[in-house]
Amino acid sequence: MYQDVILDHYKHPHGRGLREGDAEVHHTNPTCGDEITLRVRYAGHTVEDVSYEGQGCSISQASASVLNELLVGKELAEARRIQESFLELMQSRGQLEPDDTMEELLEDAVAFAGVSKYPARVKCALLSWMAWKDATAQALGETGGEPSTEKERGAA
Amino acid sequence: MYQDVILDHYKHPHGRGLREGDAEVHHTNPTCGDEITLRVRYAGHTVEDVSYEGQGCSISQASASVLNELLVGKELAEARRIQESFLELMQSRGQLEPDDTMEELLEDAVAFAGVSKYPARVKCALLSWMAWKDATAQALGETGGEPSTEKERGAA
Amino acid sequence: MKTTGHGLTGLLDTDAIRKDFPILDRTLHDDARLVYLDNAATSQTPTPVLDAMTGYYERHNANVHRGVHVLAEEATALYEGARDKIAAFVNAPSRDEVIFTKNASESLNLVANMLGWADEPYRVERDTEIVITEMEHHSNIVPWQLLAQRSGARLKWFGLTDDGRLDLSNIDELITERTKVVSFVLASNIMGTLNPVEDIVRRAQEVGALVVIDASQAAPHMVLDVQRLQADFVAFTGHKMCGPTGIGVLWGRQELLNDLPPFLGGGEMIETVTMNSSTYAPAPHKFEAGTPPVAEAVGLGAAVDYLTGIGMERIQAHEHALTEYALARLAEIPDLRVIGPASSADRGAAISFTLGDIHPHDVGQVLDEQGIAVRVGHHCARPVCLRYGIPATTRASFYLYSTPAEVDALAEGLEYVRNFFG
Amino acid sequence: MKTTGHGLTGLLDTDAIRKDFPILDRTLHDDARLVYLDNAATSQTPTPVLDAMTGYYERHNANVHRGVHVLAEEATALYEGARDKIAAFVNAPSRDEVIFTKNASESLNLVANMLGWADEPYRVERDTEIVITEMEHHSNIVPWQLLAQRSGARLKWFGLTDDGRLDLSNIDELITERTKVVSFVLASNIMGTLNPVEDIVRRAQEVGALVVIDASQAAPHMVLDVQRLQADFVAFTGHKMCGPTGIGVLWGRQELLNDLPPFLGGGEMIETVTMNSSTYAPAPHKFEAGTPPVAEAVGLGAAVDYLTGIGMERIQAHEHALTEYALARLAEIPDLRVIGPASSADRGAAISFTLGDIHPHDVGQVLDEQGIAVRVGHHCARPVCLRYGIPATTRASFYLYSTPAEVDALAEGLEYVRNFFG
Ligand SMILES: Cc1ncc(COP(=O)(O)O)c(C=O)c1O
Ligand SMILES: Cc1ncc(COP(=O)(O)O)c(C=O)c1O
Repeated sequence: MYQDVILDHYKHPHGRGLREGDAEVHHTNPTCGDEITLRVRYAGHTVEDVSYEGQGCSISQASASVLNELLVGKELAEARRIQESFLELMQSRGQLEPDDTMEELLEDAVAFAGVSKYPARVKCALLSWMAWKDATAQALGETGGEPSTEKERGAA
Repeated sequence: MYQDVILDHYKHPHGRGLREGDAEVHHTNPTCGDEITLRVRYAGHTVEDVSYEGQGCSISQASASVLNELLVGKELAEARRIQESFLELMQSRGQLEPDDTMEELLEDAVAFAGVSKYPARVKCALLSWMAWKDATAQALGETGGEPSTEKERGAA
Repeated sequence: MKTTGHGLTGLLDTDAIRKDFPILDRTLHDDARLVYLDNAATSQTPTPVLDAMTGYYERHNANVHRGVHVLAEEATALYEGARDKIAAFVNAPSRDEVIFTKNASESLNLVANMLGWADEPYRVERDTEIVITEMEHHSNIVPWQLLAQRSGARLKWFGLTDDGRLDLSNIDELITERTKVVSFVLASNIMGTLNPVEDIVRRAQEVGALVVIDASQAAPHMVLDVQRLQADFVAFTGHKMCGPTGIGVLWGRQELLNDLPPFLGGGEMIETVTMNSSTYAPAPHKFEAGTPPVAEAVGLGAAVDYLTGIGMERIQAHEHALTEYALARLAEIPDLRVIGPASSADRGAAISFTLGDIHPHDVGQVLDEQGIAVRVGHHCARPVCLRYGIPATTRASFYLYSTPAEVDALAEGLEYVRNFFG
Repeated sequence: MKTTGHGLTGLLDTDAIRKDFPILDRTLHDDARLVYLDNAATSQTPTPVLDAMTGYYERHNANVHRGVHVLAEEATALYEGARDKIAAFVNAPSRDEVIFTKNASESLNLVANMLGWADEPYRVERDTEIVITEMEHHSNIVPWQLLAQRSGARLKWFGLTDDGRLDLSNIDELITERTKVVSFVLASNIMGTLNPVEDIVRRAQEVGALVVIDASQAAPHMVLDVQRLQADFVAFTGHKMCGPTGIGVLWGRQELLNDLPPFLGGGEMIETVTMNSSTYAPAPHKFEAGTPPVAEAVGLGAAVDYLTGIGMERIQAHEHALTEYALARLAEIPDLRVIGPASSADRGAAISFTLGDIHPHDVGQVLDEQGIAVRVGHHCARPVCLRYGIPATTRASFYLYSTPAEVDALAEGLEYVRNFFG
């Protein structure tokens, strides 16, 4: 599950730090204490910046870095396609073999395919993506968005 | 468990019916709905009569009949020895082989030895004996006595 | 001419089925072969269910949820997989509506407690009413008595007709605008009666009362479809449906489970905890405090697979044929009085009866000496005995492995009992 | 020079013991041998326990109590025999003080609910206080939060010292004349801390407060003597002590159990029922509504036999030696910080730690790839994480089958984790 690409992003995150934005959200995963504060800035329908601060496991950190790398500069429609494709991959329980289209769309993010086999870690990988979706909805004045916390199920 | 002696007492009970007494008690066994109303009459320290009415299984009916046969006419001390011996036998879980003394003391009541192997039925056999003990305590102005109902544990 | 079991139609291949139940080969009292007719109390457990549980312990055992190690993931997948199976078995709209409890009694208490602590409009309190019936199992009486005592609400109930059915004649006076909840048994454990769900649900919905169905004696024996029942809650228990002890189920409508407060607090049911306050996980976890019955859920999942492998319709047809035959055989025994519906229409496979004035304890004991296991007593439904003026009954109850030969054994055993005490 | 496991004294013959636990032979991820260090979450289940349960189902299964047939009598004897074994295991003055529940969480909720519905002098209500500690498992926090919310009572708690112990310095202000109940953990599941029972009990007795002890992490690992503890209630759970899931225990003092009201209502817990009212059976049955976890009780009885066959003192000595060794090995790992007592004094066999700023999820996952099963997260004791300013910990916890070689595997695994993320 720890592909070199993931470790690389974890050790050398892209675009980390909070910069100016149109909207800010704070998402947490109470299961493991992962947290992210994320801001988006739009120029028209172009993703101009995604900046973030957070703490958490390598998967959640690397995933935020990959998100920054992938989405900044993209048109919103394209960014959403990427987000949906990543979501599909992460919910595949290891059953989905990324095809060429997906690989082209997701670039480094296909490295997370292995994570989808680990239900406990999927929400780590999705934390920043859900935050981005939520922040984007806020920035664009849409209602709704994802609930702001993943639900937890405790065990001894 | 259904010795001929027991069946005999069940079909032809001794001393059944309520006659005059010094004290009356009503005991029930909520598990199976067995009930007995029992009166004792004393002449000094002699058991002059034990009269009873009730409904219930053959074991509880036969046991009351045996009680009447055994205790009426006895001195209280002797009657109590019989009651205690019967209690001991019934609580023996089939482990006790009645010896000569016990057989002499309990007469027909030794036929209940087999019942002691069936925990669910022991309280049927003891119902009238507990009622007698309680009634006697009342008649003689003693305090206490057994609680008036056996406790129940229900199951589907 | 005596009624015989030859030519009964709709029977299962019990020779094959009985091979899955090792206990049915037991002999008792030295040489009597076990004739197990106490299925309404608990069913026997087939080998595939035992193997599933042993396999769980021998290969996958771990505490569920949130573990990152392989065993924890496997255990979680098995536990949650069992939830999927139960959801499919009762046709639940969502798997998240299936709550695992320890038995049907806990399921029913859970509902009663949720309603006692709920906000409006669900809260049961002074000046509101709870409606049950006179044929409930104690597990669907006492929780409501406790709730009534503790909340000040009033407890009311449907009475019974002479032939063991609910008396619905006063339904409109019983279920009123004050009624918050109506709770009743789908199949009576003492009389076998199948109750008219639709009539009661319709009236409850008219007045906006919640409906709780005790399906403990239905889930093992027929297709249970919570959507068709249109109830709000449905409770049943594992050990009566080829599953293990230690597990029960409460199905509840999603929006109710979201709105209602938790019952037991602890690990597994929380979202986040500080010393000052806690928030709760979404259902079903909100209602599953502590380490759940993991192996038992795995066992119940295997039981449901086993039952559906045979087919619930076929099981019901088998039991129906046996019940019809048994009612006919019992009708031939002098002084035998069936307590409950005398015909096999709208009736499950539990038959209660009295035999002259021979006490049920004696009936049961002498049958036991012949290897025949029946239950005697009030069957945790004492109000039914009071209603019919009897101290207790003898009850024979069938399941998918029961045979016409066992019905014959029962009938012959009862003749022997009569002669024995005659 | 590295610390080594050679020459540790007091160890059990783990080669022999491990043969009883088939799961310990499992390999994971193709070829890694399972190193199971998640015993504080759940223990593994030895063959004698599995055999006892399977044997129960294959030969004796029936619903307990009041049956007159052989199976019902055997099942009842086995179930009640298990109660005798548990009573002996905890040195209970009477077998009737042992209540079977579904897990420790239910046991603790049972007490909280009894006290909420009790009469004076036990009733927890407005203007009374409940005292717990900051190191409780959520199962000993949330029930009291619910009780406080619902009754209007005030919840207070002992804080923690920097080295993972209870801060008793303000005990006299915490436990006051208003305190109705003090509930605390005997052995912390997250930090391993063993708490000073005597000091707390003495103060509670001074003010007449009841004492509840959560012994979930103590019962599996040491001699538990409820008389010596002098508590009023003691709770523990089957699955952590070589027993099955689906069963827990509440021990309570007889006169309290007699005086306190029931919790769940239903079959088995009643004396007599009419539609208008019911009376309750004496303890323990008053608190055991519905069909109990019969097979699970049989399994827990077998587990207790298994543990006492080895000897609780010897198990404790074994774990103590391992813990001491593990603490020494872990101290050699740079950036590793133990959360909880750093020495093995007054300490159980659960060790929590952080490793630099590598997130516990990553630690656990990379250990898992080597076959090493530990738990990561807040271990249902989130207030402890908040107290020490960390999001989560990694926890290794030992049991009677754990070996020095497994401690070595853990230490080496952690070195590998450091390099992996370094
Ligand atoms: C200290 C402590 N208390 C209570 C519990 C709850 O036990 P269960 O989950 O079996 O109810 C646990 C374990 O999860 C525990 O470690
Ligand atoms: C109709 C009915 N309801 C509820 C119950 C209670 O089930 P359990 O004892 O498993 O809680 C039973 C069986 O005992 C039953 O027959």
